[in-house]
Amino acid sequence: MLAEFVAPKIDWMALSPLLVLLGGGLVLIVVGSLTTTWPKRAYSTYTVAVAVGALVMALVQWHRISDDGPKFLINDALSFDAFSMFGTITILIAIILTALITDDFLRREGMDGPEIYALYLMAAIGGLVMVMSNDLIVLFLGIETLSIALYVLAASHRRRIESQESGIKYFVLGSFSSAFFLYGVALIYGGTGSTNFNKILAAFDNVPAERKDTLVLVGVGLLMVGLFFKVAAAPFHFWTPDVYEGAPTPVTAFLASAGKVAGFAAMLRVLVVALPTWRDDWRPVIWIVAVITLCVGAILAVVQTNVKRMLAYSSISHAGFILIGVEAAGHVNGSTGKGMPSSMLYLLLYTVLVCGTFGVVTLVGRTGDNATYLDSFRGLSKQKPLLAVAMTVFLLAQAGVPFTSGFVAKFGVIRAAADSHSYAIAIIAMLSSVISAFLYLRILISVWMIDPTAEDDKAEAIRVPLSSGVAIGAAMLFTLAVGIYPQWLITASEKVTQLAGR
Amino acid sequence: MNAAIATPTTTWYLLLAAVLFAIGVVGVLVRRNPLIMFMCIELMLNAVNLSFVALARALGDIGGQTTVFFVMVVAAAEVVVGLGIMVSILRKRPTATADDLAELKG
Amino acid sequence: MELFVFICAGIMIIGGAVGVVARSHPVHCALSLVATLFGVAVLFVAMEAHFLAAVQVIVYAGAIVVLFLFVIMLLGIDRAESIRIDPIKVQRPLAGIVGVGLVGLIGGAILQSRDAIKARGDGLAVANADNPVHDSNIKQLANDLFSNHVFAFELTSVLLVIAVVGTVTLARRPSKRGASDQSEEVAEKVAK
Amino acid sequence: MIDSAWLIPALPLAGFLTILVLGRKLGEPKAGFLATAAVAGSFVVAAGVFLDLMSKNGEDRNHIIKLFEWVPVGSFHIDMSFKVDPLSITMILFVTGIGALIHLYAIGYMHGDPKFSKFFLYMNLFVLSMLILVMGENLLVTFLGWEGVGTCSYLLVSFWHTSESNASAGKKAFVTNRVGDFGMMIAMFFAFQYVGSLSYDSINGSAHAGGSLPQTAATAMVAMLFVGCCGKSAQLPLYVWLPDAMAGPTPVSALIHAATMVTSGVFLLTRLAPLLAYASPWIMTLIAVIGLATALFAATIAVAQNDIKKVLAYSTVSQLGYMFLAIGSGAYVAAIFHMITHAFFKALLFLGSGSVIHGMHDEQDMRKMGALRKVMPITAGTFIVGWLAIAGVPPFSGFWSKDEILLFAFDKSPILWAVGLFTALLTAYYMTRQVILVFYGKARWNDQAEEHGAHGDIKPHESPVLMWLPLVVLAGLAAVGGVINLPFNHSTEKLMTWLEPVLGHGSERVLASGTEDIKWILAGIATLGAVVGIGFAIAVYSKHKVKVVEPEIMANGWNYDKALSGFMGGPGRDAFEGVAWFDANVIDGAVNGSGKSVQGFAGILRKAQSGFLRTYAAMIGIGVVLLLAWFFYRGVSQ
Amino acid sequence: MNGLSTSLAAQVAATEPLPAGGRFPILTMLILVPAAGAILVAILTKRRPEFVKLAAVLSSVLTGALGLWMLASFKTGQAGFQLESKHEWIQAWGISWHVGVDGISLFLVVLTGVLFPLSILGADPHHDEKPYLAWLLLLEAGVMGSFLSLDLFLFFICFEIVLVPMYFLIGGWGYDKRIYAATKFFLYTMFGSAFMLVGIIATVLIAKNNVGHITFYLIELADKGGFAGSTGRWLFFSFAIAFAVKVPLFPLHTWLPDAHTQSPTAGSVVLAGVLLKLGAYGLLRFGVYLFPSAAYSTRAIFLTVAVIGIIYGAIAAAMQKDLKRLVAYSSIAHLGFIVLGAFAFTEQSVTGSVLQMVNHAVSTGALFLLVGMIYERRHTRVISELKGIQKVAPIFAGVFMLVMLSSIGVPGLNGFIGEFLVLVGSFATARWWTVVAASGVILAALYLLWAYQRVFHGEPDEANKTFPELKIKEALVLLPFAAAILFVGIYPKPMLDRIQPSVNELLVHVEAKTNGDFTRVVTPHQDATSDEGSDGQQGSETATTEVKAP
Repeated sequence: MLAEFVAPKIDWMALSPLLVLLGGGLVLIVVGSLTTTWPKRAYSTYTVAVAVGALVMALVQWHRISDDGPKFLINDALSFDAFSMFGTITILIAIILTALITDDFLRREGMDGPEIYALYLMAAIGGLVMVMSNDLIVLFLGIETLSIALYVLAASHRRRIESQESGIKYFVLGSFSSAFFLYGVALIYGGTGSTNFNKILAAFDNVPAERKDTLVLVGVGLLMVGLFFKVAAAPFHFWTPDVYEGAPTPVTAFLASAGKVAGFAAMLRVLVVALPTWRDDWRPVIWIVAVITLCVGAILAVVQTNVKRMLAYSSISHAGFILIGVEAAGHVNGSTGKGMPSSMLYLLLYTVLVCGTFGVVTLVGRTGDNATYLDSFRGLSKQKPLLAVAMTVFLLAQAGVPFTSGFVAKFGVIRAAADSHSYAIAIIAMLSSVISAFLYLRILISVWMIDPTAEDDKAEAIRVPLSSGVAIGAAMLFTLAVGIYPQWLITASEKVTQLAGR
Repeated sequence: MNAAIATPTTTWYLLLAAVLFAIGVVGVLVRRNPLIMFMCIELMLNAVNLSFVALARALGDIGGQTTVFFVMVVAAAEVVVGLGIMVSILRKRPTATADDLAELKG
Repeated sequence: MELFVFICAGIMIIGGAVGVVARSHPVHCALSLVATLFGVAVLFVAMEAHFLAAVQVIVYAGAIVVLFLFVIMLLGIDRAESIRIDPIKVQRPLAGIVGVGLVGLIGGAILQSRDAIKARGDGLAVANADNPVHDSNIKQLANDLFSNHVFAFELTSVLLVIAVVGTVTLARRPSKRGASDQSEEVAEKVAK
Repeated sequence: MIDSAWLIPALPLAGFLTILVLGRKLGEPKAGFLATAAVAGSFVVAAGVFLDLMSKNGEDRNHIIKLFEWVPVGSFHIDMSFKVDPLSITMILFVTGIGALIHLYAIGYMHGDPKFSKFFLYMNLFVLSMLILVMGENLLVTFLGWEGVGTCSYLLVSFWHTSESNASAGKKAFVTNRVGDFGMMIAMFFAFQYVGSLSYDSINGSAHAGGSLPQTAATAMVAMLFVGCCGKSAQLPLYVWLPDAMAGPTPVSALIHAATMVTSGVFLLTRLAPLLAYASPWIMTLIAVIGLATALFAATIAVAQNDIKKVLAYSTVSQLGYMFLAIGSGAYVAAIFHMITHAFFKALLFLGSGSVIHGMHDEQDMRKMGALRKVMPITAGTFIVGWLAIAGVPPFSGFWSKDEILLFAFDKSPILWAVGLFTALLTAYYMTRQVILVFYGKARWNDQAEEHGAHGDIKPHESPVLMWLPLVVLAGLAAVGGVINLPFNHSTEKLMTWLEPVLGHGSERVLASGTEDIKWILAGIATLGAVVGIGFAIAVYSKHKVKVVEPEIMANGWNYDKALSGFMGGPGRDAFEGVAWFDANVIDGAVNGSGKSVQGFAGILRKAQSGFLRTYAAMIGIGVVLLLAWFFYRGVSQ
Repeated sequence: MNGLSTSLAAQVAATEPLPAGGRFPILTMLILVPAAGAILVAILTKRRPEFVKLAAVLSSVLTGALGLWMLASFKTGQAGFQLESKHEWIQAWGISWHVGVDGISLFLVVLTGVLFPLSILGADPHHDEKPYLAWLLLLEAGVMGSFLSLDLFLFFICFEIVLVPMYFLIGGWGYDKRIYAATKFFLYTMFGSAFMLVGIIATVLIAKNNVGHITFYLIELADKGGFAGSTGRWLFFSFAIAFAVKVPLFPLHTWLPDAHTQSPTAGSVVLAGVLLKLGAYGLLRFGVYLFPSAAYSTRAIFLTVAVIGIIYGAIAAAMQKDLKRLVAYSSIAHLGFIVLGAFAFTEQSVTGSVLQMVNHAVSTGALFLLVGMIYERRHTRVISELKGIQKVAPIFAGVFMLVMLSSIGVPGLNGFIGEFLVLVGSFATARWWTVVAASGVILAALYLLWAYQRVFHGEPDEANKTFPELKIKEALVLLPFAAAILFVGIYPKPMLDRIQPSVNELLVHVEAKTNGDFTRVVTPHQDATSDEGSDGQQGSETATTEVKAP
């Protein structure tokens, strides 16, 4: 006897950002591999166009959600709500900026071709799935889609042995942590009977509040390992400095932006949407991990000499900040707190910042992508004053200086923490940001205050190509504009609490 | 032999999976050949698969098996890419162990 | 009967796994892996997951392990690794602690919640009682795959595309234009 | 005329401003004359005001001129107000009078100095400050003048600043005075807290039992005020700056460090006489004892000095001690009386010594002088008048004032009187010594010329008319100054009558009847003491009948100054260095250390970031175990 | 009585509706004009440096003029905030652009407006003038914003943004250890504000219960916040740490000597002149005003630390070998007086404290300018390498003397008025602290005169023989300082009349919020002395003559 097969209904419109990316990516792969090399900038222009298309669709969906309200898609596999669209938009912005930075980089390094861009687009699909997922399996597949693309991207600079090394490290550790994640999924599945968020949530609906399940709890722990790894939270951060340093710089930007956004969105979704029943169990973990992450990121950055590595540690420290938002979200049942909006806002602002920062580092890296040491930045203010200004803005924003988006971001999470009376972590975070300010200052010292030596003058001149210039300039303007007038973004971010099904 | 005792329950399978998983983890930690490390990860994935199937049976839910199917696809994709990366780096330095890949540190 | 199968397969699995971890020669490791994979497949069969058992043998034992062996041969890294001592001294004790800890904690959790799993399974059985499914394993699987997990299924296609594109990217030789070739540098580093 | 009393400070101010702007253009000697004219103008106005006041009843002689509100904050109002009453006009008259004379003298004395006009700039500023000091209606205005004169003193002492010792002397004067100012400020704080006002009238008005000012607070106030006076009026233990301050030009020594500024402490305490009367009696005794101790102490030092100005400087300290003895004995009028006579004769002596120095081409060592009466007769003559006055030889002014003080001291305690008398004897002795060394005996200036060949050819000469004219005037005043308060009967005690309304209750001249009866006997003893002192000095220095006794320790001022600077340069400085070290190494060290410790910690942490894949995996593994342990614990502990 | 009338006036002012929107927003422009100037300077071409300089000077002068205009439109005798303007900014977080000025901030704003053009004109950066000017103008905007804002958020971001230009000024145009100093300055200050940010947010969120909605509006929070007990103390401390670092209070002061010494002249002037005031001002405006009971109950700590700072700063100053460092340590001592006054909680002491903020800016600013001029001439600031300058440059020495005397606190000059008011007020409530603090005046004379002696007195050696005299341009820059030193010293009434009502209201506020723990000190004879007619306490018929100042 054959059970009646019910084909799920699919709201294609709601999937449109995903579909645009998929279509664009496939076209790029097919056409790109069939034709000879495209003209200069064509690949990146195409990628940007696709991403912009997806972005437009996402914005349309955003408004649609505002009007029609959130819902689930495809047998509850995905949730279609403001949260997922906010994440989608963030990831798409990351794609656009990264593609612009990548353009000249690839030609400079003699690696031009459609593959990298195709991988960006495909990875973005993984990211989008992660932010939209409403099922642990879908989430796992999203993670893998993103991760596998990132492994390849990290290793894609064939001439730099560091790139290969970072690829292999990322790959082994990534798979390792994915296995933990997956085991967590299995245990949760065992404890709740499903991998779907709605069902996981419902599984303990009728059970008394104090009734927990060790299996599920351990599963949650394993799940968190995978997510912590993804967002580079200590002590699961060890891959980050090595991979950030080794990967081609634009890829690092992608890793730090899209990768982090997707990871955190997934973490928020899992913890806040699927596992609020156990929030008293996972919140202390987030607390302690956030503290360790903040400290590790800030302290280890102090002794670095490679700017990419410094920024890697700084991204760890930023992860700590976002974890504060997650922690705050764990104080209330459901999504009503300030935690989710502040984290998502932080992610959006950080995405633009980090893309801009690595954009500058890409240019300073010069041919070979190796001149990313502090000394390489000497004389930047003399050679390319505007680039130096942009770098300054980005770094100050990362340090959380007012009138930049970075301050708004930090303010948001600190506010969320204070709102849930987590003053201790707020203070710790601010103090760690003092330590990490030192690292930004060190870069600024190289940029502005140390005169270049004769040897530095002999080094290859820094070029600022159009596409990178556009990306960096746009990121800088965004950073400042949001810093001065953040109202609209804050309002938008506060909508992310309207989750599907709640 | 008492039949009641003789039938292995889900717990047995799960424990077996847990042991397999732990062996995989230990393998990743102690082996220096990246290929073998990767094999150990495959062990971990298999442990998960085993758990899934056992749980699916216990719960009477086919979803666990479906999941295993996806895990296999992921494993296959990972192997392809992972071996690709390993080939590309090991081709240049065939004797390299995981410990030799330590240019990036600090 | 099931006990016998379980014990045999269990020995095979654990033995294979220990082999992967403990054998010094990569080829031996790969072969041990096959043993484990077979053992798992056997248990799949024991748990009536026939389709998965088949796939396990075909994909894992067949394709993946072959791929491993292929790479080992291709790169010529088929020499034994000295596993007597570990250059990183703390590594093995650490691995031991982690391994024991994992088994202990996860095993403990499993033992703690074995009743819960049972209850959960009973609960689900009750829930599905009015719509009993007696399809064959493959049909059930297919039904589930294309209804509840259709999105995930489609997603796997993206995953595979990425795998393809990724390997292509990795395989592509860097073009000569643009940057000066740094292979000499690389060679130097390797020589070091 | 009283209404135009604001002109009194305004004229020196105008002089100051004019010289400030046009000083260099005016040059020598116009700037000097301008400055002199400004001060003389003040004197004329003051004389007019004085006559105006005289014409009024005793009760109406208190007049307040309010210029503007100075520091008004809430309930606390301090006006820039001047008080014109018998006390202040007395002070004004002698300040401007002597000031004008000294200005005139300075035109001659400063002849040829490259900073001629700047000197008069400072001098006018000084007179302005001094006038503010004495005219102030409240403590704060007085304090303005108080600090103003201190600053001018600093500027003028280090006038020839290229010499390190002059610069140090100026600094020493200022800093020591600051110690006194500290006391003065505390006294003002007390006044504000308990009286709510700093005006003299308010303070004196509340200084009675049952007023808002408790007696303890009043006592504390007086004590703190006295600390201020010790600084300004060079009493023990803060006298150290005054001998050094002689490094300034001699007119400065005469005006500031003899006649006016240093006496302002006496003025201040007199001004607050009702407060002093209200305070616990022990504080008065303390003032008397410290005053007398200073007098004796300085006199012993003066005996052994060789610098012509140092002798006068220690003499000044000694005489100031007398004045405080008077205050402490309740003899405010006597204090003011002695202040005035002292101003006459000490200014005279300083100017005379300046004339000698001028004539000797800046030689100040008395051992290199001698027999100068022949070459500088006017100077010698006037100096001798001054000597007689200070030595207390009747009928010169010093006799009358000193006698009055000793009388009151006797009234308070015969011991005070005895010591005072001995000091008077010493005074007569060392002043005689000075006169003999400078003007009599053998002319020793040629010895030096021979020693040094043509190089040190010194030809002493009489000073120009601009310099000796003031000498003559002052000599006249020093001779007859005593007439303002002759103790024959109430009508001859003009100063007493004049000041009585100011001093208020509790400051009337009340002597025990026994004392009143023997006052002429005491006066006779005092005269005898002076004669003995003079005679002994002649025996030692002129007739050489007695061996010269000038112990080293007395020449060094009982090593007090040395010990003090030894302490400041030694342990004091070490303590300061210690604080600086503490700051640089402990406090800043902690800051830098925390930075370093972060780096050190990072150095340890980064060891985990070894680059080895397996280490990272192990870290993940440990993380997993810890995480699972937590969740397991949560699971089983439910 | 006076207090009553001022608080009445405050009520009248408060009930007055805000003037119609048509009024020119002076305060907003005070912030925006320098900011716009900074942007203008930044985008002008480097090839025409004269235009760049002109733009910078014009915008700073314009700001100064606006400041004076504000001073002119300020209504004397009113306690409340004036010239307020408010615009919605970040509604989602209850934040608005809300600026206003009262007696406490008034002169600090004027001072900022005047000090910047002077320091732009008075000191030469020697290289990269364009960014230098841009940073300076940005700094001005930040400082203005901090002084004017009535919104905690606005205040914080202005307070914090100030670090950036200052960091670049020190790091880019400073002396040999500039990078160390700049980094230390930045991190140390940021360390302090880390606590404050959390404190601000917590304040706002905790106050939500009492206020009813989220707002960062200072007055609303102060009136309705009701931060009692330990909550108030914790919040207060989070603010106080930031301000204590900025002031700086012992033992959080060590960034200051380095920053001052290594900073270019204009940076030092501004640092001493206005940046340090941010801390002191913040303590009053945001510490005491928001958390009166916490501030009052912990005053002993602040008094003690302030007094330690006075003595300690002076002693450390005396031992410095670098002239600029000496002045820097003297700042620590002077700021000690300011904090002492603020935490003595009397009308006189707090008024004196506010006045002293301005005075310190004038005298120390001028001292830094002078030290800068010495450095320009001699390329050293080491005291032992300078000698006998008074002989070759008497006017220069004279100006230095005047400024130094002001710094010592000689009556008749500005420094005295503030110091005296602080001490006289503090004596009533904090007697022993005041006694110790007053001994600081001795030390001030000691270290400054000693330094003066070593630098200016004596016979100039070879190196100092050619020390050039004060130039006309320099004299013109110093002239306003000298004028201010004299004017405030002789006639501080116009300033005191504007400061006092606001201070009084602050104290009334503290009294109302501390539930009887604190009562304002009422000095005896208040009525008698405030009534000018009855000066004569003796009962004698004292004649009084009013004379117009000649």
